[in-house]
Amino acid sequence: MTTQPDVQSVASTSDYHAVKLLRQMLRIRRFEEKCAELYTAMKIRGFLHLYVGEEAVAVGVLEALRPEDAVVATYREHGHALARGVSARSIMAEMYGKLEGCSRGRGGSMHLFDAKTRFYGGNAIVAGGLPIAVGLALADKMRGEHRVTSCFFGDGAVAEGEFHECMNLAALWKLPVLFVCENNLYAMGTRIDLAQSETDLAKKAASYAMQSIAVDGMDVLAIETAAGKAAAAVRAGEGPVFLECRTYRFRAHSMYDPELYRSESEVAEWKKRDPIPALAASLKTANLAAMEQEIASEIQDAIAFAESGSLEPVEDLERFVYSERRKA
Amino acid sequence: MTESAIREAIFKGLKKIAPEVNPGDLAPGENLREALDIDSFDFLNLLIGFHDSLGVDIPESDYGKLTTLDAMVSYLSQRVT
Amino acid sequence: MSTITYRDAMREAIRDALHRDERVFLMGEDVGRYGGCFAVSKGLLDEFGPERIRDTPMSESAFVGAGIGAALGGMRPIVEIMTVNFSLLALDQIMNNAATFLHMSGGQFNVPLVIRMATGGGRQVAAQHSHSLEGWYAHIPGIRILAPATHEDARGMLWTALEDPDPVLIFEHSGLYNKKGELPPDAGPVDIDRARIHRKGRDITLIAYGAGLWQALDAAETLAHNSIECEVIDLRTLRPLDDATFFESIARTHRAVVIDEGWRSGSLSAEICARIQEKAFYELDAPVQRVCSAEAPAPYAKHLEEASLPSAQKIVAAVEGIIHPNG
Amino acid sequence: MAEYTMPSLGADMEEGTVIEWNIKPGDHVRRGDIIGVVRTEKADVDMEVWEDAVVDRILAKPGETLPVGAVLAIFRGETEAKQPAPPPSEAKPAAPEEVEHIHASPLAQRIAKELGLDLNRIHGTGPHGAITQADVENAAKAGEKPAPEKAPPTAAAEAGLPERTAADVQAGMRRAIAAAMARSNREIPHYYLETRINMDRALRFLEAENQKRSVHDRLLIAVVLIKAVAKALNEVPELNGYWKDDRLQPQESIHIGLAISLRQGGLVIPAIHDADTKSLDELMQAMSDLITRARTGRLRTSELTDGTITITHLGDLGVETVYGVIYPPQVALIGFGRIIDSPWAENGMLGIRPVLTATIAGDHRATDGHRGAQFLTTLNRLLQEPEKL
Repeated sequence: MTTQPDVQSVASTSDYHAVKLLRQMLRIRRFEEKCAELYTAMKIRGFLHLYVGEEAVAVGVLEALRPEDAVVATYREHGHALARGVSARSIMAEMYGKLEGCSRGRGGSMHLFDAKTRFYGGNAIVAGGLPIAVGLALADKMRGEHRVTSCFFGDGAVAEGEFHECMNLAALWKLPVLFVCENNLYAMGTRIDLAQSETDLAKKAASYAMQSIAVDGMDVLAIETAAGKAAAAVRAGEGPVFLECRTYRFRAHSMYDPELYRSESEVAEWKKRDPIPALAASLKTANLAAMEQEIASEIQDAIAFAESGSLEPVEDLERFVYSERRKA
Repeated sequence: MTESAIREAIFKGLKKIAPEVNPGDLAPGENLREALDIDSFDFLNLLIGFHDSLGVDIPESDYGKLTTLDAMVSYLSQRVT
Repeated sequence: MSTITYRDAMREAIRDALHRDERVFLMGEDVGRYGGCFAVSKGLLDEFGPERIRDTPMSESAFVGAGIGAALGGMRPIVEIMTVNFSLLALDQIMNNAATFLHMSGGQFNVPLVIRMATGGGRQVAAQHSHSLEGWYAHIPGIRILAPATHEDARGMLWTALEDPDPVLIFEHSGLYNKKGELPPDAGPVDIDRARIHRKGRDITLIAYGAGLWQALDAAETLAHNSIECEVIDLRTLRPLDDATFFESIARTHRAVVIDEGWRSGSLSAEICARIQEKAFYELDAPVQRVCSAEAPAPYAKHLEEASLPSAQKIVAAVEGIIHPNG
Repeated sequence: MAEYTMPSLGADMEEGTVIEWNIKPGDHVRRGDIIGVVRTEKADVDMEVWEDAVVDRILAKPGETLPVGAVLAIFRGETEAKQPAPPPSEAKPAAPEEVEHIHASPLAQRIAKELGLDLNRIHGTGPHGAITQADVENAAKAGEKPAPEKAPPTAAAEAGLPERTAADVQAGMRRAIAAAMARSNREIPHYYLETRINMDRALRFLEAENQKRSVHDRLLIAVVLIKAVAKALNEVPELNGYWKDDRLQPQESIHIGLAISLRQGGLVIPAIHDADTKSLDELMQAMSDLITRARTGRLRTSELTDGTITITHLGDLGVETVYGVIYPPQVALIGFGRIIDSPWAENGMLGIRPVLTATIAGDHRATDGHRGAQFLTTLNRLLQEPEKL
């Protein structure tokens, strides 16, 4: 078991692949920025938690997973959904509360669901998703499926009882779960050293007799490599793996957050390690302008799709409270 | 007092105790009490009516002579002054 | 007919389900080696092995959530929470995940999960172990709540619940496990949508569930001696409530008493009374009365506990109060 | 007190001139009545009243021109006029504004509405005097007729439901009687006894008495029978009372219910109060008053629900023997058939006598046949000495 980031980024990744990662991160970044704008224009309402700054984690980890794998995320989930393959259209329509949204407009930003990509939603209860992921992995194990259930959560979840219960149960039953902790140093407004006795989360997770790795959450290539190894171990039945991604969010916790709990300089310091320009710099061949154009038009299309979307008929309010056919 | 006036007085009395009945359709020989579903209290009121309108006083012993419309007409016409 | 205990009937239901469908498995604290806190799952570990009879750590939120996840993953788990008292630790998973997934996902994800738990007091185990909270759970749209009172239901409800694509919570009153009853050898799955009229009567309707059913039947027996005929209804399902059955009954009897071991305020009986006055108001010749638990934490001392719980005597008194209001 | 003001009868109308009133103080007006005429620029327009009320005072005199909203007359609430006992005196204190809430079970309210019965006139036996189903059924059975025309509109009218037709009243009454009879049969174990009474002396006594009276005061045989029953009950008090809470509750006062059939069908059983203390003339007066008011629907509730025993005198309509069904909670019912000239043996001689068949239906929980027989023999004895009644 180790304590510092020891996984070097693999220099020889082909530029083509790196461009793909870059494009995915940039796509998420622009999407999130547009969401902030739309929120101020009151097109998106309710709670909105943006992923700006942490894109490398979702892109790196999800790149390492396979279509048959499962994803359980949190309310800061736009990046994960986009990286997993949920369409920008259906996500935007969902935030517009439209029927064409990936949850029929019922979930909103915090509860995106997509059966095709086994995206088991955002969960707005901190650590609420961990037991679900454990269960999905339990089912895979009992059915002999060689699939990985990835479970994303923040450093805040580490303080929840469910974290400890799930880590123990997953390790005890050697369940195929990839626990991905996006440690962005803040549980909403509480810095990690004000919440955790042991702030080295990888070390903490190791105490559950589980493989535990920490990686630079701002290095998409490093994350992809680490996640790849971890997923392979999980898929091979070696039991759960804990992957701590040390990252940072450049924007507020949510739209209401005055960010009194951290200094401008700290934010500025972390921005220097922004994963997107870092990767772009190493890719001379990337045509950033064209990439930006494509992304902008995808986002514009998503907005048009959302704007023209329909509202779910009020008569359907109680549909799906219970199933419509009685036999499972 | 003419017979038709007496008949008129009888009809008026019958109408008072059996409003929903049309005395006109009564067969002359029909038993009034059965036809009109009249009990002794109604019958007494009928006699009180004749006493007030025709000035005729009918003792109980004569009740038997007043069973049908014709009998009533002839009985009253003999006694009306 | 064979005479068996309520516990045996429930064990038989679990065994039958495990045999019928390999997706079915039982998970909970001490359900395996210990044989179940109430010995419901005794012998199942030897018969089906540790993969399908899974003892869990004391992590209610984790293993109930895992049950939800496994159901999402294609299994048909039976999660046993030892008693409703410990279910409070898993209430977030039940309410915010199990009950909500299908609706919030716009109909994409079903949670075909069954959670069983013991409920109710009456065994002097004091405040933290004597709760009767099925009324709370019956408040949550998205899950079904069952209360098997009879051996037939203890034997028959589980399979129907497992076949249901939505989460089903089964509340077994702890006082019933030792109760003996008759069960035909071929007893099998039963309906879980309808209430059942256990005893016909013309003067007053007694609406009960779980252990309350047997108290209502005792009360009806006593009242019959002074020519008061009670109609006794076993709700069987607490959500959705089969209110048509008790509306129809009240249309005949024009009086009702609701028996509910929950605390009176905001209880299931309060919901039943509200529906009666909404839908059967002009059938009522007297206000609906309720026999509930006293609104206090369950006391240890026997005489206090008896004073706080519903009973046949209290039901008789309530009925007398309605039939002969002026004494 | 409600003020009737100059109505605004057009968007542009500012004032109007009272042309005429067709009401005067003390009049009862019903919603929708036209109470006068007012002249506006455009036309003479009727003044309509919007709720039932009683005219208290008229302020505006015909010919006066007043602005819209000016007070023209004062009305007082309808409820005031409803007080049964106190005669409506002119110097009335202000009528209580809203009708006091009647405590009646929803079921009772429903049945009362169906039968067109006025809850104000029904005596409640439920908790805190609330009116229950049984109270309404008894009232219906006892013939509480639908509130007569002048009375405040029934709840149905107020609720905008279609006015109740005679058929509705009939059906409602039929239902109420059926319910009471069914309950009676179900709950009361009846025993029946019968005896034949020589009415010769009673009839001759009646004829002698009637010769002393004008036809207006003429007595019917029924009152002789009522008096005899009342006197007989003094000797057999167990038959005069109620079966309640599983025990016989004999009553001191003897209120004899008379089963009076109504022309359009249905039955009412008003009671003659304290029949044992009334003279034959008082009984005749009471009976004819009850029958008259029964047939015009103006019986008071109290008269309909406190009979302690009931007499049914269907013999009057040609039936020889009458077996009745007891009206709960009473414990006995006396039936009188028609008086028929029949063969009668007396000290060895056979003759023709006017014979009446009297029956008694008794509640076996309250009394046994022995009491019933004792009553009939006493009745027979009393009718042989009519002058002593």
